[in-house]
Amino acid sequence: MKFGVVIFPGSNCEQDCYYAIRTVVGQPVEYIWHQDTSVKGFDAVVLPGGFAYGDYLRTGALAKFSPVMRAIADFAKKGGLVIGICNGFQILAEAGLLPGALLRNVGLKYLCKFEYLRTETTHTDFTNLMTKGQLLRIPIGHGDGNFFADSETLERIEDHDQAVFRYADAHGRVTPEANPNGSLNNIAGIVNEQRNVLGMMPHPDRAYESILGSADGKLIFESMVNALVTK
Amino acid sequence: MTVTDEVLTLHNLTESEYQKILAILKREPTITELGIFSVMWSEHCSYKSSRVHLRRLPTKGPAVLQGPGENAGIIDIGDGLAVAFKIESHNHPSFIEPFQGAATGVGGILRDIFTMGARPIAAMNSLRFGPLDKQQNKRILEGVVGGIAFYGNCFGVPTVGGEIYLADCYSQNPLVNAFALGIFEKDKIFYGRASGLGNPVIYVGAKTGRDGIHGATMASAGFGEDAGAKRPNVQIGDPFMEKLLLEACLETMHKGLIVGIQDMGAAGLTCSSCEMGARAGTGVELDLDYVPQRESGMTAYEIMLSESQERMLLVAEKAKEKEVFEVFHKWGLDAVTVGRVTSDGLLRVRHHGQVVAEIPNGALADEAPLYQRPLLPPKATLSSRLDDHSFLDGCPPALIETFLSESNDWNKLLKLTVASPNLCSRRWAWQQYDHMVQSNTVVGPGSDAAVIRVKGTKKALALTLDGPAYRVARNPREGAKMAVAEACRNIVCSGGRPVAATNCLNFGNPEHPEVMWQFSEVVDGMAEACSFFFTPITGGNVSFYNETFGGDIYPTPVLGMVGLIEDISFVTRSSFKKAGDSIVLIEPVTRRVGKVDLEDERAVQNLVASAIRDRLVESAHDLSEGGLAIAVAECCYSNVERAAIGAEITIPSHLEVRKDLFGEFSSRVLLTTRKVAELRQRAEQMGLTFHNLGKVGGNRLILNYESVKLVDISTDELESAWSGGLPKLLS
Amino acid sequence: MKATVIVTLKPTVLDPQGMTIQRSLGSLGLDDITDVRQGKIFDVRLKNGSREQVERLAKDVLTNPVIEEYRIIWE
Amino acid sequence: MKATVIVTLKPTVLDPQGMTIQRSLGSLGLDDITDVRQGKIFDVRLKNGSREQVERLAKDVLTNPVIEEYRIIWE
Ligand SMILES: Nc1ncnc2c1ncn2[C@@H]1O[C@H](COP(=O)(O)OP(=O)(O)O)[C@@H](O)[C@H]1O
Ligand SMILES: [Mg+2]
Repeated sequence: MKFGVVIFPGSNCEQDCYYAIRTVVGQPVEYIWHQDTSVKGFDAVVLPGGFAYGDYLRTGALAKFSPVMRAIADFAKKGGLVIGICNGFQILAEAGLLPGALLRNVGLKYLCKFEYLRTETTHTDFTNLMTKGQLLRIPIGHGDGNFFADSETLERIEDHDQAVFRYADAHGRVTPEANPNGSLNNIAGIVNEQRNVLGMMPHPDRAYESILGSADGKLIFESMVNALVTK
Repeated sequence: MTVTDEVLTLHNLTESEYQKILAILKREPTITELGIFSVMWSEHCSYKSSRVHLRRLPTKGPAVLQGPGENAGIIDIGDGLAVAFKIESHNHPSFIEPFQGAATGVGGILRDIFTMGARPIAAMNSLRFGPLDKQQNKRILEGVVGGIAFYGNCFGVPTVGGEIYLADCYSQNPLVNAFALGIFEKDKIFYGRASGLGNPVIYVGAKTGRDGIHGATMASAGFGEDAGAKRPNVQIGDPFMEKLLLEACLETMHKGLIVGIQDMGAAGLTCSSCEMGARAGTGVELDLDYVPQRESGMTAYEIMLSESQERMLLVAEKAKEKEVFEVFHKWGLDAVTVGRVTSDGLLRVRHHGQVVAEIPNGALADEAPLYQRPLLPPKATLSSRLDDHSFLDGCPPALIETFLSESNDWNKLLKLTVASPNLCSRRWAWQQYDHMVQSNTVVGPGSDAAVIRVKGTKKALALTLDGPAYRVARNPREGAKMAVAEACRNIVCSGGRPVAATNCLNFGNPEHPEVMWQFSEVVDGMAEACSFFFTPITGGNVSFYNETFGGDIYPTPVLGMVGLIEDISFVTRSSFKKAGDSIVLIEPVTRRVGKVDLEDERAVQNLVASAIRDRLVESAHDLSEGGLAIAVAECCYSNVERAAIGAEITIPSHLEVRKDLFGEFSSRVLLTTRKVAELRQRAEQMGLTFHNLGKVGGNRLILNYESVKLVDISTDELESAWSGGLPKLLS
Repeated sequence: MKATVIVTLKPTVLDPQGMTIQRSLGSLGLDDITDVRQGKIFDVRLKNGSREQVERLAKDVLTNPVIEEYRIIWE
Repeated sequence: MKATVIVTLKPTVLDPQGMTIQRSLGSLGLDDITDVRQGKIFDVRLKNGSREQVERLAKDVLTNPVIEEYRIIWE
């Protein structure tokens, strides 16, 4: 089983993902260069956080044109596992692999802090080791994480059980106060309809060892391994 | 060209400096040469007023691999690894344009680190502003914090700590000091040397524009009425470009393609080329026609003096030029050969086929004038009124009066105090900084020192910045010693051993004898304390001319201390851990305010260090501004590991209640322990005073004084006053 | 040849920046201003006067159709 | 009444955003586009047609005079 972590110019969490997968989850992992035109040989692809192309136009906007994105779209269509974390989520949304868009945080400021996420569905390749309603403590670090979709799209996301994580308080309540960035329905992460592409703003790659404040992020990578093993 | 007095004044050169130029060149300089001399001999680049003093700082030690003189200092941390670190000021640019000034300050210090081959793994910053009742100061603070966040977050370095301090003297002259630290294998260090005759000199990174021309000379002159007129084109930070430069530079280094490298910081192409030549004893020949330019019609003068950001100069082996280009192209960057290394020791600059400058590199880099400026102790000093409670300096007068007179409602007083400008939470600022990227942050902003683990080892690094400006203003020599003592104490409380330091010396006008006296005193105090604690200074920065309309700022040394934690299991936080833990105060027998006894300080630190190593300690917090009451409150607040927690303690009476609660006595620490007797025995053996104050627990902070319950307040209420302080001041 | 591309949020999309500016206006005495919405503008220069490239630039690169719309002003 | 305030970087000031966009266009086949500079635009609505308030808004709030300049388009 092989994980691939994509490097775009301006990515800056690729080493965190790499380290989390190799050292903590214990799976082989290699980097994928954004100019590559194929992701053959990989079982799962990670789009890491950072500021691809500086996020200068819009977050994720220029990265979606990288040659590797065409290969990743094919890979996803064939059922391959793709996870986009933070900037990776923004890129997936820009590329149309996930619905919606990520707007500027309502507070207009970049925010780096721990959040509680409520697991809304276990029927994905990323949450199969969790229980429904399980709370995860995972940090965010973004200025544009405010999830938006038009009302029709949002309805479809909810109807199809595509909202995977919501921001919650310490007791698991999904409240406006627990929403750090203004995301619609407190959405912190979604999957596509096929349920093999996940985008999430919080960083499981920063919460994989208790010394970092939480190891809850491991569950997501381990769920992916679990999904690949049982497939 | 005729060099008139006016031309010299514009270049901040004195008549005698001009005579020296004539003697070196044995002819009249061209305008380009005059520009080159003016920036290289500016205070900022040549340290002409400070060098005679800086020599007194201790710079050597068993761990020091590189002391001052290179882009950053380097220390050995074992396991074949080394860390490079340095602090730099970007004060004047941050006053003109707070966001971009601070952003480019961060960019500059990061370049200093990766220029040496190290990957930046941590950043911090020390900031000073005027009080926030003035709209302009709010704008500057918001801009500076925003700029630091913008640059560091995009670049991908965690900003793990720092300080913000407000006082009147910074109103027209904010201070922005940026620190960065990088890690590498200790046999992979790169230096800024242009060696190897005939080797190509390669320019990489952003194109050159008319940005910040005379930035270095500007940083070497105060702001007066004509500040507006002196404004150069503001430098704009491009963190994305810098991130690409980082990756591409490190790749060329790891592939062994280059022999020397230096960033283009202050004085741009001029400084990087002549310093690289001077260090290697070679000449450098540049042809400016090849320099990538963003604006049309730039003169040689402008190209040589431009301070456009995100540019580097490298020297490669002749045979590897092509491979260097390939690496940069892979990262989407331009790389252009703009010159060669020569044997004649000259910086020779051609433009449009003509030689426009020809100056010995050594003269520029090493023969700058040196001044032994007059020193004079100032007649009037700051009043002693706030000595016991220095945090009040910079607070609104009404708050100061209330604090000093209120003696009934101690709940109210404590709430007021925790929310006061210099004690309230800085979370508003550091939450905007990505402090977790790279997944090494064990202790982020908000504790005594930040702690970064070193992947692949069981070690961690403890980092802190300290600049007790009020103390230094009151007594420069003692204040400087206190800065060192506090920095070391912060490291020790985090479970580490202080190893080495860098310093940023922010001062007023060096032509004022009082300022030079302060400077000299600070250097002596720092030298004494750093020698005492075996923490050599491996580099730093001097920022003079921090004045506006003739008023000098406080003498403001900022110390960046790096400590080593041998085993990550020693990492200790300042915050209380668990209900039931005993809270103890440890202090020297003699209480002192505004000065420090180094032997006493060492005893306290030795006790804490050994107690942590022997697992006697649950938490450790150094007492500083606001004294015991504030320290206890800080230990109660919520953190990444737990919600807010309460405590009940009885404060031993000594003098009078206000001083016993809030007095800022030196060399004190607050520990929690589950082994009171053992800890007490050790402390007393070492001749220290030990007070068992009380216990952690509940959800209220209760402070008893003798038999009176002075404070009884819910920790949530206290924490919200504390964390709401800064947002409220800014709203 | 030059063109200007103006990209604005769709009217149905919340504009936190504009709202924040709007909220600060009362205290500045600018209370006649009832609404502010922020957008982006791109000044573009092109070689061969190929309008089609600017159209593609605006549509495919500069605009995210989920949240934004654009217009082009030719000079 | 409506007005549009356009805020752009002064021509001599570096625009990393615009440059990054421009540099990435080659690979998209949009190579006729030789220069892109990014700015901000504010669509403003006002009650009493007091132009003076829009001028003040543009000058004091929306523009950073150290690096930016503005123009107003009235509708
Ligand atoms: N306060 C100081 N203490 C010790 N060393 C200093 C101090 N200020 C400057 N230096 C040293 O002088 C040298 C020149 O510094 P500087 O001109 O700031 O470097 P750069 O060109 O990289 O900005 C550096 O090696 C620096 O470490
Ligand atoms: Mg340097």
